[in-house]
Amino acid sequence: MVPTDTISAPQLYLQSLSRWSATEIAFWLATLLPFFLFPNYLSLASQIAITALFALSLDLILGYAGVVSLGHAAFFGIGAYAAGLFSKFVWGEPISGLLVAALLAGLAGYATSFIICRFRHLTLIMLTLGLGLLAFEVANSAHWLTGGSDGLQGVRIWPLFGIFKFDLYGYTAYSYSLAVLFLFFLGMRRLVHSPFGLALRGIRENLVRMPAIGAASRAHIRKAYTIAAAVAGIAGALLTQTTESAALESISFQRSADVLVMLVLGGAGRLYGGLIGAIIFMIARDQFSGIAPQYWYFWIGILLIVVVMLLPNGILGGLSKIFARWSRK
Amino acid sequence: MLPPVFGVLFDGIAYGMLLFVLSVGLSVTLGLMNFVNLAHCAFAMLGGYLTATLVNDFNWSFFATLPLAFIAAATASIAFERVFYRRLYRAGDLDQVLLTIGIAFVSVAIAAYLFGTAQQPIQTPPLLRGAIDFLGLSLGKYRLFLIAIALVVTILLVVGIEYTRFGAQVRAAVDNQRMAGGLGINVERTFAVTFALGSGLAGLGGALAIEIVGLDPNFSFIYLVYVLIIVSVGGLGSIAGSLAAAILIGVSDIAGKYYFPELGAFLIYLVMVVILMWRPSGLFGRR
Amino acid sequence: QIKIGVINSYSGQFADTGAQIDNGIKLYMKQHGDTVAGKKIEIIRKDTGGPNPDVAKRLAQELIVRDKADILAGFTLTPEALGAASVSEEAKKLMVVMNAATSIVTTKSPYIVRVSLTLPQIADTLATWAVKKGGTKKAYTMVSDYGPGIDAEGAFQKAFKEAGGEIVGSVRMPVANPDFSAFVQRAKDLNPESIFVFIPGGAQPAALGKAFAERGIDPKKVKLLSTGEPVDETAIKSMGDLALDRISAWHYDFNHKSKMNSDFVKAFNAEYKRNPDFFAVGGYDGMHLIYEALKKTNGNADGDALIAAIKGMKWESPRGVIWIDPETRDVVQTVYIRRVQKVGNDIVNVEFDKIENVKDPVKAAMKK
Amino acid sequence: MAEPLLKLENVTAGYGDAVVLHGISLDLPERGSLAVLGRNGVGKSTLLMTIMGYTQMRGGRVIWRGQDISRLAPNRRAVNGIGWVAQEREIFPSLSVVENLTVAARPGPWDLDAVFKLFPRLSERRRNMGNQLSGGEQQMLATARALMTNPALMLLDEPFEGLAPVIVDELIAAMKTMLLDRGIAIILVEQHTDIALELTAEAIVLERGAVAHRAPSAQLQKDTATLERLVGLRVAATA
Amino acid sequence: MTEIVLSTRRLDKNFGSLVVARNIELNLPKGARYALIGPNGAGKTTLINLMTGMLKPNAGQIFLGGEDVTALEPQERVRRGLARTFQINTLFPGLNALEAVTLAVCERRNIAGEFWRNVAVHREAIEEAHDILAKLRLGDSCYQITRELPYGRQRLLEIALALATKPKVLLLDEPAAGVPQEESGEVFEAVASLSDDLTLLFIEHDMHVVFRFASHIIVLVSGAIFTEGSPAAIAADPGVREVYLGKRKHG
Ligand SMILES: Nc1ncnc2c1ncn2[C@@H]1O[C@H](COP(=O)(O)OP(=O)(O)OP(=O)(O)O)[C@@H](O)[C@H]1O
Ligand SMILES: Nc1ncnc2c1ncn2[C@@H]1O[C@H](COP(=O)(O)OP(=O)(O)OP(=O)(O)O)[C@@H](O)[C@H]1O
Ligand SMILES: [Mg+2]
Ligand SMILES: [Mg+2]
Repeated sequence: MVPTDTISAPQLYLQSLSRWSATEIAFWLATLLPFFLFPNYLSLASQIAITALFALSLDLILGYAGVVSLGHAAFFGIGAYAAGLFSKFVWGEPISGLLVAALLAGLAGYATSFIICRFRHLTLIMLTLGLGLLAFEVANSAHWLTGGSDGLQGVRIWPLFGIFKFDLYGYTAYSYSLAVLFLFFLGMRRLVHSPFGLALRGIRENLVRMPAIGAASRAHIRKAYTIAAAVAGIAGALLTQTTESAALESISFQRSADVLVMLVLGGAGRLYGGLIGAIIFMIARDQFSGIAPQYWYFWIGILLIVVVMLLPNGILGGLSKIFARWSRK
Repeated sequence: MLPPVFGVLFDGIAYGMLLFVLSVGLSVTLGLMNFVNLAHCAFAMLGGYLTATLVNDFNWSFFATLPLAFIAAATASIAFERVFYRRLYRAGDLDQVLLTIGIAFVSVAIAAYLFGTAQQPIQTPPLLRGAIDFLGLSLGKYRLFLIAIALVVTILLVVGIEYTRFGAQVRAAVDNQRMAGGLGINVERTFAVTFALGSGLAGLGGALAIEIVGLDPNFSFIYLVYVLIIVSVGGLGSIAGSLAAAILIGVSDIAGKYYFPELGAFLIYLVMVVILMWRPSGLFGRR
Repeated sequence: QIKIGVINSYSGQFADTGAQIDNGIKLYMKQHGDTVAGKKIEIIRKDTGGPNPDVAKRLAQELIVRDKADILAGFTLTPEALGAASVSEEAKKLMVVMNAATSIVTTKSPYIVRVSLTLPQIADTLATWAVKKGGTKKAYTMVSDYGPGIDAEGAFQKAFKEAGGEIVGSVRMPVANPDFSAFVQRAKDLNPESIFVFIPGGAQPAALGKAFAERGIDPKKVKLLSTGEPVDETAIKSMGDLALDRISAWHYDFNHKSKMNSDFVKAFNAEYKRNPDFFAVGGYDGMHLIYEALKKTNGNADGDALIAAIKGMKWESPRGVIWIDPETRDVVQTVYIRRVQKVGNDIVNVEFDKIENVKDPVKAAMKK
Repeated sequence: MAEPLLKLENVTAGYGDAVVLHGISLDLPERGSLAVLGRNGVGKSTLLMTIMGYTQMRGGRVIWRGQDISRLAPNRRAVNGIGWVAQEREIFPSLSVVENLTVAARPGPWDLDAVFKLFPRLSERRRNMGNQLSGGEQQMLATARALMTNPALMLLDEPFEGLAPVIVDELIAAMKTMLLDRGIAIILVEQHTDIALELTAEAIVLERGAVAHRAPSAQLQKDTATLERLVGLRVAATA
Repeated sequence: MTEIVLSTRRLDKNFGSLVVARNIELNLPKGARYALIGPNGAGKTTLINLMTGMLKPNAGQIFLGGEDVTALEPQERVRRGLARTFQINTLFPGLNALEAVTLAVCERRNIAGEFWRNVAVHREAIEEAHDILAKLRLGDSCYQITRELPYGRQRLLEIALALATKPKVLLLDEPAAGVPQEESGEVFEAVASLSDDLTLLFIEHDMHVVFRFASHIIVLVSGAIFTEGSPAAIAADPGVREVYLGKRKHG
């Protein structure tokens, strides 16, 4: 317990919430292991990193602001196509491609945020789902631009910084994705412990009370939604750049649903929830489908069921509860 | 001769009824019980496979399999309710999502293992095949059959749930389990019964749907979106709302495809988005 | 030892296609042993879960980098093939497309060879046949609104007009579309002589067929033309009599009359308790191609050597004689015109005309 | 001596790992009445919830008419005759007033007519949904709803909170009849010591989850020193 | 006469056929201590909802410091100095008291949109929040998660949240319900002592509290103002006795 007799105790307390723990540092060091231990798995690792970034962006709105979205892939897809088209029609330099993708996805997020911020619960879920599906249909019917269901052709990405080619082994892809992920994770971590992060939690906990303390919750939600959309766009762009392909699937309901499942599996409302969820889900899928390509979802299903039954609130939520109980004893 | 608009209307309503039979069970579990049961279509699939197997391999009459589809799905759901669902009534929606998606995944794999990945065609009885001619419109017999079933189900449910003490107990238990228990309502039993009812209806819907949408292991997921649309547009907790939503969505979808085919794929989603923005709690929603 | 990495949709909406390709592969290996030119053949299966080029690309990379695969194969869907194409090019590995039917696929890497079909091959042939021999000059087209559908629509309309026919209208239908009554009604309103249909296999063909019947479109009066999927085995089974008299152009049906095919069907049935379809035959022929090429190169799995070996290769497949066009590395085959008929108690597709040595018309046109 | 209606033997209970009640023992005779007093957070509500079965029992037993009900599910306890009015009212928002009342009603002298007579205001608002009621109306509804189950024992957690003084008067009168004529026992948690002691025969004062004092109500009413010490109330000054 | 900080003009509101506000004219002078009493369901809470913008009136206007705020969103009114508490706890169950009040302070200081800095750097805001909590004797439970606070503490947190917006006018909806009488006195004193300029309007059914703290009492019956006056006048009014106070001795 924090001592309460000195004046700065509350400040200290709040500060202590955002201190880096040893586990966290160990986690990030562990993300470097694939380079040494599993060099054959780097492309998988890079797709995990990308998915983790995507899940992180969903966590911002879902875990923190309580805005459940089943259409988040729309922004992922916008980012993916933006990066692809940019490389096709402007140039293939990756970093600028990321920025363009972030900008476009952010704009789309900003535009839709005006709708999103007015609804809650099932209505909100269904609206995001509807908007996501509409985005999918738009991309499908804009065949001339997107290549429709065959995917976008002609994506060519230049070497990163003009030096590092995106190689078959995925060295560049993983280094690049991991670096971007880490950067945005740092940003997210900041945000979560900022006054804005507190406001988002307030919105999640009780939307009705927010106006009564003078909070413009809709503006907060819009802001969070826009940020989340931009980050999702970056994740999409990373996928396009590291695989030199962009397809309708990047915008699909399935992707929205998958990322939601991963986030919830890891533990929504926790910084590492999305990351852990993406890692476990994708590795499990890779391993299970390696064993039985036709029945891997049986095992994934079992995994989900077991996690919910044993560790409610996701893996991290469940673990932290167990840990709290254990440490109290 | 009636002008084509009546044909469109009829087709739309009939299509709506298909959506309705598929979703009415969810309207019970999600709408009344507030349980986000994304495995809904897995129970529907169970009913579907039962019917397909009995009809194809054992030469049962299609009609005779329908009650069985209901009973089988209801029974299975009671087992699931005991083992899994019950522990999550109080948990957040997200945990429910995770569990039920997990169950849906498993159901897909099991169906693929048992029945293979191919489509399961069934031959409906001659009584339901073809169309009858009515003032120049050809009305599909199977569609008429669907409409009839949907109406019967709606009436039974509305009377049985919305206007009885049982219905009120379900809603009370959903609103506040602790208090409901504290007043002596057997929350567990109430939920189990409701759940079985919802899943049974799903099973029935699955059996009825094969004729129109076919059946393969992926059934658990393919129609989930439609089903969610109907329930949310209708308004949580309202069976009549689901019926209205199904008709509305069905008619606007068919009319849209007939008059503006370019908008075909968009329309159903557009209608949903517009309705939900206009009435956030759905057509007949009370919450 | 030679490793073949098979990339397919084994799960999700297209799971059945993956399963059938796989059955074809397994049957071939069962019949011909798992050793060729002294090398043991090992199959590594990977699931894309659907039309995901990014996943397909990663799987291809992993197959080559991690599993040291020598040959890539499978590819139900065009996006999968397109995703993996660049990997095959970069790694110089033979890539055998066992289904993906969009024309351009083989142009994406010099190491790609296709043994299945191209959609234009079918649609173009059918259109020309319909005008010249089928006795219809006015057609309406109905296709699913996605890549292959648009391809099929384009090929059919072009060839139909070139042959002197007229397209009276067309509609593209959403890919996920449980109810066709509105689209059928539209077609009926125009009263066309014939209707061309392309929709993917699965649940839709039967639904569409029933919608035709309900709207009172009689295949005896209005010719219902299509590729093979809308009249595939399950669709016909579920439609029953309603399917009678529908006409289709396709490269394979389990009812094809030949000794080779009846043996194949019998063996397939014994093994998998179902009939083979064009996916299965794609897998089967793909394996044949790989086996024969390896025999020629004497077990050398180098991409360039294999590609040289397959060019112009010709063999008898259950669907008849097929060969690989050395210029395009695409399949050249016979397209059969079939009609749904009652044979005994069964309702099946019966071949009544055929056009031999059909090449992919799109690439042929590009060359001109 | 006759079997007590309710008996708590050395009950220790709490939420999860947090133990709130420590070794509480009490008994309540048939038709008895007990006031539970104490400052904020001493565990008064927790005591009622423990009797209902909503907390984790760590030790001790709850005995109802001679039977150990420590492991009985809450709804069984309710059916056996314990009625509960929760502190936060917990009205069912998606049920109308009438549905709220009838949803768990059991036959007995308290029926719709009787509770509407007690709270005419509810009868005027009978078609409103639970969440469309004023705070006081919800309080009335919570009490009325528990009455409709016709319990043998009512657990009342601050039932007067938010009620207009006139209604408080009526409710007090009703409770007196309840106790005297209808033979319903009550356990009353109340901040208003004077009302609580006026209504009940016996009183306990809780302090940090344990019984700090026990006395007949009438006696405690006069014992201002103890009240001031344990409840912190300057009774003389304010009354 | 002192300055009027909050007033309503001919305010009307009805739910269907039920009239809950009928032509309400209310004037709160600066620094006033007004009590609003009336039978259950008279429309007191509704009146607060109207004034704070949580409900839209059918007719009439609301003025805050001379400005017509009828069309303003609730949070805008809060920012102009009109705060309230809720009769039925409306808190942030998953935040602890310190976080909740800090959030309110940050909102007031316009720093709640800041996402690039840690909250902990805003020392003044945090200390202000902690001071408010300490004044309401919530100092030691301020790290406890709201959900697990006993009801009485939660009532206090209601007030703390309202205070954190530094209101000019504070509308309290039964703040003392569930708080022991003696403590409720302290609460009122704490609130009142914050500033002489703070204008208070409180709804309360506990007549001890009302008569002890109110300088002026408004009686609302069936959505209309029944009468108003000094505590003594109200206590003696037979009409008020009949509809509201009853026979018991009060004050
Ligand atoms: N859900 C909960 N989880 C953990 N602790 C809780 C929970 N609810 C209450 N407590 C703790 O239990 C203790 C007793 O609370 P309780 O609500 O029984 O007090 P009370 O005497 O009824 O107070 P009040 O007069 O404010 O209603 C408090 O310390 C409180 O923090
Ligand atoms: N949304 C609503 N729809 C219909 N009637 C409502 C709604 N909200 C409140 N009411 C009714 O309006 C009336 C006034 O309610 P209000 O909450 O203002 O009363 P109050 O004076 O605060 O009473 P109390 O002292 O019990 O808190 C009540 O009779 C209530 O039933
Ligand atoms: Mg309490
Ligand atoms: Mg009120």
